[in-house]
Amino acid sequence: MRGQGFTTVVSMTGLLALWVLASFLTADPEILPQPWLLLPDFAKAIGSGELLFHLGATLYRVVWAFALSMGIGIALGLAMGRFPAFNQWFDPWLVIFLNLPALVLIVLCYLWIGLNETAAILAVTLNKIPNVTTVIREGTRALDPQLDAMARVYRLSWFERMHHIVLPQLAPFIAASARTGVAVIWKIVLVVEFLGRSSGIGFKIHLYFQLFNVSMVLVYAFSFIAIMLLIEWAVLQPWERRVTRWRTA
Amino acid sequence: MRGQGFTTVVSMTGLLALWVLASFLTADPEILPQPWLLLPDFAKAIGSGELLFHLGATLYRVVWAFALSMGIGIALGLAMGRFPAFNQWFDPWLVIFLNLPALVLIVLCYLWIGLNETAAILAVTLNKIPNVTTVIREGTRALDPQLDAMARVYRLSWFERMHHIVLPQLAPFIAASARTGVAVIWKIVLVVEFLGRSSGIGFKIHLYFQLFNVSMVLVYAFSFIAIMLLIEWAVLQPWERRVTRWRTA
Amino acid sequence: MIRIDLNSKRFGDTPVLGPISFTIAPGETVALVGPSGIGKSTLLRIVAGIDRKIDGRIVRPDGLAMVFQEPTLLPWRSAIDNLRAVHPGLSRETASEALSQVGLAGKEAMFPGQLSLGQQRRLALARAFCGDPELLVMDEPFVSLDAETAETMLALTETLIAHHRPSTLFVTHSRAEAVRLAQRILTLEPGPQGAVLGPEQIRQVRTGTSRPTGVVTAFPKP
Amino acid sequence: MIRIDLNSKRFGDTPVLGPISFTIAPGETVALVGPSGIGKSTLLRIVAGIDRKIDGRIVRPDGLAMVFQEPTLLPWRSAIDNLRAVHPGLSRETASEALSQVGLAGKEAMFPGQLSLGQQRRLALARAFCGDPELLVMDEPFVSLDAETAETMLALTETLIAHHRPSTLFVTHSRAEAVRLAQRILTLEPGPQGAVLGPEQIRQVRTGTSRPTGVVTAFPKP
Amino acid sequence: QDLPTVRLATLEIGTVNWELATITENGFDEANGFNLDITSYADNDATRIAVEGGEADVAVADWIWVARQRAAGKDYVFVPYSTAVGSLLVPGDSTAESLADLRGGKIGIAGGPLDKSWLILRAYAQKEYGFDLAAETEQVYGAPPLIFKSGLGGDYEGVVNFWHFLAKMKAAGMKELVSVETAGEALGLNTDTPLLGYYFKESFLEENPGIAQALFDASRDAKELLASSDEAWEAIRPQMNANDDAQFQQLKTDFLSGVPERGPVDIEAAGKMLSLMAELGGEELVGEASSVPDGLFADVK
Ligand SMILES: Nc1ncnc2c1ncn2[C@@H]1O[C@H](COP(=O)(O)OP(=O)(O)OP(=O)(O)O)[C@@H](O)[C@H]1O
Ligand SMILES: Nc1ncnc2c1ncn2[C@@H]1O[C@H](COP(=O)(O)OP(=O)(O)OP(=O)(O)O)[C@@H](O)[C@H]1O
Ligand SMILES: [Mg+2]
Ligand SMILES: [Mg+2]
Repeated sequence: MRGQGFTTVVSMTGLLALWVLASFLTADPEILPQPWLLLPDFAKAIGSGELLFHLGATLYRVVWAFALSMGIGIALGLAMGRFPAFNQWFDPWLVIFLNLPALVLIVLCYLWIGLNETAAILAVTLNKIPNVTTVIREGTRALDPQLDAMARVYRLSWFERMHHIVLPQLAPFIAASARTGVAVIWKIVLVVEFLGRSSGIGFKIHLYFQLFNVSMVLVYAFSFIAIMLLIEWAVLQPWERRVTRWRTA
Repeated sequence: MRGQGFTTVVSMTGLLALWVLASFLTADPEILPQPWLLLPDFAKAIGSGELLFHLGATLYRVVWAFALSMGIGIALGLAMGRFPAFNQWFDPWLVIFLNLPALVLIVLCYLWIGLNETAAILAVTLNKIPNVTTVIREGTRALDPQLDAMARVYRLSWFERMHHIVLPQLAPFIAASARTGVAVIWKIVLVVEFLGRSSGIGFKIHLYFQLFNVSMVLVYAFSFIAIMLLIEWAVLQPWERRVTRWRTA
Repeated sequence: MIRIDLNSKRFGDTPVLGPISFTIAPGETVALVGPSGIGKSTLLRIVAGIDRKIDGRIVRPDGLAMVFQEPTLLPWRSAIDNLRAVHPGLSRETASEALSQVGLAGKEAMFPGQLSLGQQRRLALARAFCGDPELLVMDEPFVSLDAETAETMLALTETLIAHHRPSTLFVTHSRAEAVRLAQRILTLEPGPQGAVLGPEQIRQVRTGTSRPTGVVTAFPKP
Repeated sequence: MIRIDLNSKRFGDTPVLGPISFTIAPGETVALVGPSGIGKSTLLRIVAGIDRKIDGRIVRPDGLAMVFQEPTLLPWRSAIDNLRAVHPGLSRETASEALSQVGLAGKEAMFPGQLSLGQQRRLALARAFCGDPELLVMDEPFVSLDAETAETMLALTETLIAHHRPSTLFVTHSRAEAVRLAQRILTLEPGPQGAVLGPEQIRQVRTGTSRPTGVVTAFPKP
Repeated sequence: QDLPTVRLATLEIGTVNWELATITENGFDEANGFNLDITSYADNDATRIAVEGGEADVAVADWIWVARQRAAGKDYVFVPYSTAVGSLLVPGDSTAESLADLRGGKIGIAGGPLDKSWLILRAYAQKEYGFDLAAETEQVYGAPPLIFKSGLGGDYEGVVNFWHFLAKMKAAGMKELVSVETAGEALGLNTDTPLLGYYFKESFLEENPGIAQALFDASRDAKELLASSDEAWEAIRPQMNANDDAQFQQLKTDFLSGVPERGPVDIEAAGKMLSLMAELGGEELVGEASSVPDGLFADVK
């Protein structure tokens, strides 16, 4: 644990050094400012309370969209992986929704529901569900039939089967789709926010991009990334360590 | 096989019916036109050769970005899943790049390399690699140590180990990241194209979107989706059937 | 009463089992023997209701316990949780007690991957014995065990059967085991349309209550 | 010459094997016996170089073949491909021949999941026998087989050993097997710091060339 | 005290905000009998979705786009706001003296092939020098900030961008080769025809009679104040994103020169403009608006 903390610090420092180098080579603070040049902007954004406000707005959307799309996506993925008939029916839908441009779904949601929080969250959720479904479906297809037979013989309830047999086997797939999930959600939230919200990191990033204020773009981007690193270390990795303990024991 | 074809046709018809219904309820062809209203626009876009030209441009980028990001992503994912030390070093980088807004990477690529094809493809690839890496890393961690022991005892070469032991186990993860991969790539290509390319589906969709020409937006979106459905049926599903034959035999 | 009335079982075009009919009375123990690959496990899976793609009819009670040919444990659950996941009513103490009966005392917290194969098999036995099954199905339950451990397990099985009197069907390659536990021995042998039953062997009726002596007492119940 | 010089092997804080030293001469066959869970498989994995987290020194040749306690096949490769994946030089014909030697003729195209457990174990045996190992390590190679099949496999093993004269170390719970195949029998028994070797049993030197009779001939080579 | 509320969706960084801020700060909205309620978005498209989705009553667009929408059946009505148009800039050290000198060069264009300034410049090149600008140069389309930045880096022989970026580029030493205004005049267009304006839904105007005139009056009040008062400029300077005085002055000058004459839109001139656009941009650009749709321009004086 100690060693790991140290590695992480060194590794992050390395990344920072890379940034400094790239920035030095670019030699144009308008394109890629040195990291320390962000500090005043960061202080300003924090000081004015803007950063926290927009971060809050974005996180609110991300959390909702994440919970909804993971929940629905896992359920659909399980169903499609388990029941080939169901899969045959909805497989084309999945491909279509998977490849429907985010823009189209977002605009339709806004126009149907209005430019409000519900539409924004729904748009992100709809964009993300097919991704989760696809990943979980693969995982479900790889479930061990022997353990299913065991569960059947001992007549485990649906809940027990999920808890003891299905979810542990899906853990790597769930972890993968949770990690990439947040990333995809976040990419879509940015579009959702610049297309129809007046708050959120995406809104600010787009604004500052249009002003070509790269430094502020980076300040906002890194605030979100910092939160994600925190979640990774405080939630995801401990969870993963716990559920994969049996592999390394 | 026959039954499946039938199901697919009925299922797609169902989706079409849903569209007709939604469009009927929306009652505004500017927001969601009836499917048949797209036909003249489609004919026009095909007739002028524009559709094929832009589809070609986008596919070119998607194929390149896909091949590059899958190749590099799988290699990185394997390395990070296999070697905990390597993982400890680069895990924070992964989280950061995973959550770096597409916009930031795209703009940096364009500004560094110029508004050209290389920059566009690189931007998409960089955006996608972390996703693939994350998924494959989970898969690699779930590899069966018993089979590794077997490979070691019988001194299989690196290539044989990959071919017979590692890749078959990673197949569900590769399938998942290929499917969601194209979807993510495509979402990013759209942004890349509207930010700095003069061709491609994303360029056109954005153009028509600015003109509020939903019908043309849909024509272009569905052309790409049609290609994806084709790839799904002609490439991905047969491949998947072949590599998972052992599960159902 | 358990009744098997199988016309045939085929995998794709290959017939594996031909016409097979037999019954098992409540409390009766039946051994199934036959060469490797003849179809014993297939028949057991049919009897247990795991494989339903058959041409035939099976009558069987609901309360079932099965020892698979491979341990089939949950690798992500500790030894004790492997019992408790399958028998939700089981208390920690009873589960611990069950583990020590199969010689796994002190290994409660170990994951199956940390156990030797013999230990895993005993864990699977404990799992089957923890319920109160009306039908007990076992596929080579005592292999991979040294003679002494096998003897303990056999004795334990005898006690369980004597106490709860489930109908029992088990596969073995060991004549000694078959003769010791079973009242009847069924043999699978090749037939023209897949394996069929050969002549049945009936063991002498048990002499009195030949309860096993010594360490093993009744298996703990939830 | 194979030389094992183990001081100790522990999993975390638990010592499993204590100080253990022995050698196996070229062409010599050694059986390893001991109760379930004592550490036989652990020792075998150490000898085979799979487990290197040990305090001790192992000298062993490179050319190794191993039969694991569980079949450890590639579920996604057909029976014949399971042989050819591991032995890239093996021709289709030789591989087929090897399959029929272990009684799997005609099952070339089947996936391991379509084979019975006994068939899978025989496939694993064929896989080990296909190479030309200097050291052959086997963990309970003949369980889950009926008497007749087991006899065929034993005879096959004898032939292989007689022909290629690998050093052989194998685990068994069956005295008969141990006595039949091995020149020396090592016993693992509990010690204060993990299992240690008990008194060694040396079998009478083989009488002449007691080559097995009948069906089994030399195992095909690539 | 029950003034009607006008909900206006605006691009937060749009120059229209300078006028809007002046309106609200000086109470020109209430003085003209309405309450202005401004919602900012990060993208132009967002403001249009807001109007279409009923979240706002007014947004800003060019009238050709509004005409296209109106011809397609939307009840949009246009109130003029600015004549500001772009120009084509060349690097400070460029030797080009006319569009003809750009032959074989690269031109960076913000927006896309249907950008109005670009279309007018193409027509101008055709008329004046007899060559197809699009065919004989290479165009690089990109997002305005990217064109701005790479243009400053000297990637292009010529740059067409939105006017506030142009102002900054001029402040950074690039020079104007030809303005769209000049080009328009040469093509016989009335350059007083305001290109940009507010657009309402007609239904909203019917519910609130006189509201178009009221907004127009407030807009004029703000423009007059800005034309005469430096303080008014200082008040909005924080939101102008000017990095230095040069940029600030350039932005101010360009903004003021884009203030149109007060009065109704000259329909005939507009018709001429539209037919030119239809010719150059084709149906892609103007849709079914082959002529100025009736009732497109609000009747404001
Ligand atoms: N990863 C591990 N962590 C902790 N203990 C372990 C681990 N692997 C094995 N053990 C312990 O080591 C001991 C020896 O295991 P091993 O598999 O070598 O036994 P064995 O002699 O082969 O038994 P069997 O005849 O049942 O196969 C067992 O008690 C087991 O619990
Ligand atoms: N899915 C399948 N597809 C085709 N054949 C199969 C399938 N499953 C089993 N078989 C065949 O059915 C036969 C019987 O298998 P089964 O596992 O019942 O044998 P068994 O009598 O239990 O053998 P063992 O003693 O080796 O465990 C085998 O020959 C096997 O190849
Ligand atoms: Mg079997
Ligand atoms: Mg063992």
